[in-house]
Amino acid sequence: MTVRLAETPVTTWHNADGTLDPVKVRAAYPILATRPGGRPLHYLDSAATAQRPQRVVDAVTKYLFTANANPHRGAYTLAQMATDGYEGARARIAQFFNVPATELVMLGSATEALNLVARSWGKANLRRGDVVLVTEAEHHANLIPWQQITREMDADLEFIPVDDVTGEILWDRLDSLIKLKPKMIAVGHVSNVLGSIAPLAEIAKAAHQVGALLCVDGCQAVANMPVSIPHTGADFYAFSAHKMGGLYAGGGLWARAELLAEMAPIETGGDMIHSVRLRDAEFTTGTQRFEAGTPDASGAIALAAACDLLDEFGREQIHAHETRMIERILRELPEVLPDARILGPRDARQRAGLVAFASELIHAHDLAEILDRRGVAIRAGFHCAQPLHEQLEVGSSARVSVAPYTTHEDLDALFAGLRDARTVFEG
Amino acid sequence: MTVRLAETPVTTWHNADGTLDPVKVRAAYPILATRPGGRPLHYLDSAATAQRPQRVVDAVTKYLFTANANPHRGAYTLAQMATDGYEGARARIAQFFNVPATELVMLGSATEALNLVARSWGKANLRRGDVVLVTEAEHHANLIPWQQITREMDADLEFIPVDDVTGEILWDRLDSLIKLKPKMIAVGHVSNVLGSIAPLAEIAKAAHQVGALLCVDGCQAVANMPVSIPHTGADFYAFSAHKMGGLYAGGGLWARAELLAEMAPIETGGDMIHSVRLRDAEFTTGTQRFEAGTPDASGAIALAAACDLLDEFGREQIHAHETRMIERILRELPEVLPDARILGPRDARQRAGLVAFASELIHAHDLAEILDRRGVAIRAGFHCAQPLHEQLEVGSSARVSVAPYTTHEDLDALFAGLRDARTVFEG
Amino acid sequence: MGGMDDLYREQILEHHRRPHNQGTLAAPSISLEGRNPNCGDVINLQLQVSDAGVITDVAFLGKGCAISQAGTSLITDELRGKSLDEVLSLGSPFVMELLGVEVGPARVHCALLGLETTQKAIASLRSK
Amino acid sequence: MGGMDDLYREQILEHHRRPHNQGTLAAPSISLEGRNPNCGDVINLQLQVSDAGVITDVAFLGKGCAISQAGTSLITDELRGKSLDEVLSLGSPFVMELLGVEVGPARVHCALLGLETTQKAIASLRSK
Ligand SMILES: Cc1ncc(COP(=O)(O)O)c(C=O)c1O
Ligand SMILES: Cc1ncc(COP(=O)(O)O)c(C=O)c1O
Repeated sequence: MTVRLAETPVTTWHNADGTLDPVKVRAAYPILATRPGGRPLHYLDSAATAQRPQRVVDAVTKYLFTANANPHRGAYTLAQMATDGYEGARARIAQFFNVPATELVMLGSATEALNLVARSWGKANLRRGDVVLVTEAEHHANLIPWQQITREMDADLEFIPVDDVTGEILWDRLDSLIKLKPKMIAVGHVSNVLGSIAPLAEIAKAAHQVGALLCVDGCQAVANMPVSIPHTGADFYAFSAHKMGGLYAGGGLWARAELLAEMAPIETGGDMIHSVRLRDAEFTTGTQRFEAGTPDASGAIALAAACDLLDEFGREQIHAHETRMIERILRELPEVLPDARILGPRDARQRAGLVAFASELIHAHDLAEILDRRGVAIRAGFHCAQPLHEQLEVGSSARVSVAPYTTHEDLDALFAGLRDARTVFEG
Repeated sequence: MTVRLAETPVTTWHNADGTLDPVKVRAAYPILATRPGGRPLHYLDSAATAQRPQRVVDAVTKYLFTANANPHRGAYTLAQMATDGYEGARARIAQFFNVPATELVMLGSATEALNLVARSWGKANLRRGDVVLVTEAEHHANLIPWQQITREMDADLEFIPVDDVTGEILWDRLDSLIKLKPKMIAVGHVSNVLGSIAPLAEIAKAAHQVGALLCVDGCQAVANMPVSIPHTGADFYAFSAHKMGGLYAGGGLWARAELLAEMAPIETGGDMIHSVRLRDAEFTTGTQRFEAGTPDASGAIALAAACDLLDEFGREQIHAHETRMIERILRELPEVLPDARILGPRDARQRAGLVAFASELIHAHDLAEILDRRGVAIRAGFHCAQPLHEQLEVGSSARVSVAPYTTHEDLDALFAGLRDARTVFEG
Repeated sequence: MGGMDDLYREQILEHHRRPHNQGTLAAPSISLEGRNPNCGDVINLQLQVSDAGVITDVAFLGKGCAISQAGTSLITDELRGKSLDEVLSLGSPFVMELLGVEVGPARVHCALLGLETTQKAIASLRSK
Repeated sequence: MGGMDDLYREQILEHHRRPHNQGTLAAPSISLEGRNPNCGDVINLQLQVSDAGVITDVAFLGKGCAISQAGTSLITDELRGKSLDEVLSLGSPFVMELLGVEVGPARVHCALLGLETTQKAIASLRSK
């Protein structure tokens, strides 16, 4: 894995002043030059899944056609190359997050990672009446596993509320909620509907003061802003590869070695054992204990290549670029669609990557369909955060999300499409 | 997905007499032309992971660069293309196994599939004293999950034994073991150490007569012989994509719709819900209920392309070719390494895909290392079947596995390497 | 923007803006909520059914996309006087004809919400 | 076959065929089984330790690959007269030097089985 820290921006992707140039960046993503359905592609749904760089596919191809074998178990050259590829990728991904590779569990997705925390840590540590605290804005993947395990253990699930009107998460309620002495606080780093960045350092401090652990769903943060996991204060940190430009399969969970050591594996099988007898098995230690079955070497290599590229772009530069895009959206949206109710903070600097809104005039699905006529791809629905929509009494919302490759032309097309929609629905 | 049933063999891959020509087949697998460590590659470890065809990588590339979006949830053209790609792939894979797409749960691996059966079906159906019956030869992935759930439910795990000397699974013991009235019989379709094909029809009959279900681990069968799941008599059938030429991530579980409908999901999150409130959730129906999180569209597409290719080769033809290769191994091995103890049946027609053996003279790891000097890649160890090795009192075994692309040159190199090893160790 | 007028033609928009049969019934034989998960489309549908198994009245209250609300408005216009069996035999083509447009696969569920909820209501009425 | 003679040179094969210090001790201070999971290499190692913390005798019985058995044979030859602390300070380079060859990453565990089991035995002796 080549590791290039973009301290001096690589001019391939940057303007002379060091800012990211999305037009240059687009060259790295072949799909952006295609015309799905005969229309140019204005992809504004990277929060659902990012587009894949050529580089990532090339890395996968190269690995599969030069080094492919079952990692970890081979006594021959190719198997060693496969092991080096897989473990090298893990090391690169760990470095991206500033954590030791020995603490990075490689899994199939963020969903799997969050389920692992809830089911393994939860089952071992939650007792009757214990409290798990989440926000009302959580993605289903960071909500339902906690619903399930608190029910199973007879523990309580409590909520940090959102403001019913603005949609902002009321973090100041933590002061009183913390008195419930939760054992776990589970929050998204960036809400996939509100776009808001959680004040993790403060939450961690509050959590740790009462002995709670902090589990962070990092899905919407990791591709949009610099994330050094140790600096977040998290005890568990989960992410998905496909939101970063890796393949669909792939994701991970970071936790301190001591925490991992105390956790029982949930999935059992090959590659995670120390020794097996007919009636019992002893599991291995470290991250491998949670990685049952054949490791997803090509998925890990894809993600490592995606990390390389994000670092070449520069994560500060990505964040700055996206903030500029979001500023424009927050500024122009109320002009183009006056009845749009923007969910979450009005200040772009409190956001990362996305803006969701709802309109009484035009339902989100109709909007998405009309935008699609101009090749503008946005998401409509609950975005896997149905309770949040109920709290806000919003039937469904339209979500625009941005990426390093988002240009002003994309936003021009978005606003033109919004005007179309208004024309249609105002009749 | 193009579906071509190779009734008249496609001459691209076949000899004039309709048999598979492995030399032609090799052209489909770029890695086979490479020279890892400067030596030609004689890959005899396809049972661990198959090599990937160009076609599979091309299908992934094409999908990612023309249709990539989050399937299932999009109201725009590209998302519809992604959904079509994913669901089309599911349909193609289901067709490969001759099952309805609505009964094929797409998961990350066979390990995940078998864990799902044990944990979901097992948790709902096993009671104190109930019996689960497995063989002593099971892969850890079809053993440890049953160890775990029987322990949790206070049920009993019982074993169909192997013959300590020949290593053959003593299926005739089923006559008496069935009197234990097991609730579940879980067996490998083809043993990944013994190579033996399980008599599934008879096992299914015996199982169903006492009301037991049959869970089949198909990992080592699906790429090596024709498998029509309904004809096996299985109630659950699990497989892994990477053993078939797909990507690492990917695998599936087939079960009848009624069985799936009764099972609770194990992993929870997005895309598997019907509706979610703050404190509870209602799960969706069908296969999707077990597929939490973003679907692995590129993995499914890779596997569908792998199925296409296997069908072009012809699964009868693959099986016939591999049987010829195995016949030669069984015939020549005792000549070249007289102290080799072959594990499992001596008749190639009772096997699929592989031969494992142990030698007192040369430990399997030493053998693998010496073979590697000639570029011959075989596996040494327990092959994730440690209890079997203990039953057979074999410290570890060497496993040679074949594939559509295995040639006589590969076996020539194998035997030359075995002679090298004998020279070294006989001194 | 070719084709847009297809799906969002004036007739559909009219039914969306001012759905027919909006409201509630005094003494419905059956009330049922229909929802599109992942969508937010929701309708509360009520049927009045005669002893002979004929729909005599229908009303609904709903919220959601134009296609779901127009689809429900259009189908409810068709229900009165039809027998339960007749309604059960209606399928997707009938709704598409009412809408006067072929709806893409991602929106089929929206278009069918009204019909499917009606059919579920009939089924649950019969299983009473 | 270049390089083969490296790993499987006569000295290593000799130690594999006829390991030194093979057997058991009459009254060991500590006995420990060492295993390589996924491999099948196993040794049963015994140490005799004086009150002063010096290894006075060692024996083992083992089964496994040439590298694991030769590695154990070679390291056990070095133990007598060494203090426990000295042995604990030994690392992988020491074993590689005894073997006289650099072992590839996939076989390092085999080569180190003897040393690591010895060090674990010392640790468990001390924690008694
Ligand atoms: C017989 C058998 N069962 C299960 C598995 C597990 O497959 P996976 O590691 O892809 O989950 C394998 C392969 O390792 C196998 O050979
Ligand atoms: C905030 C958040 N959490 C969790 C997930 C789940 O990720 P995945 O579907 O990759 O498991 C997503 C994406 O869908 C997300 O946006």
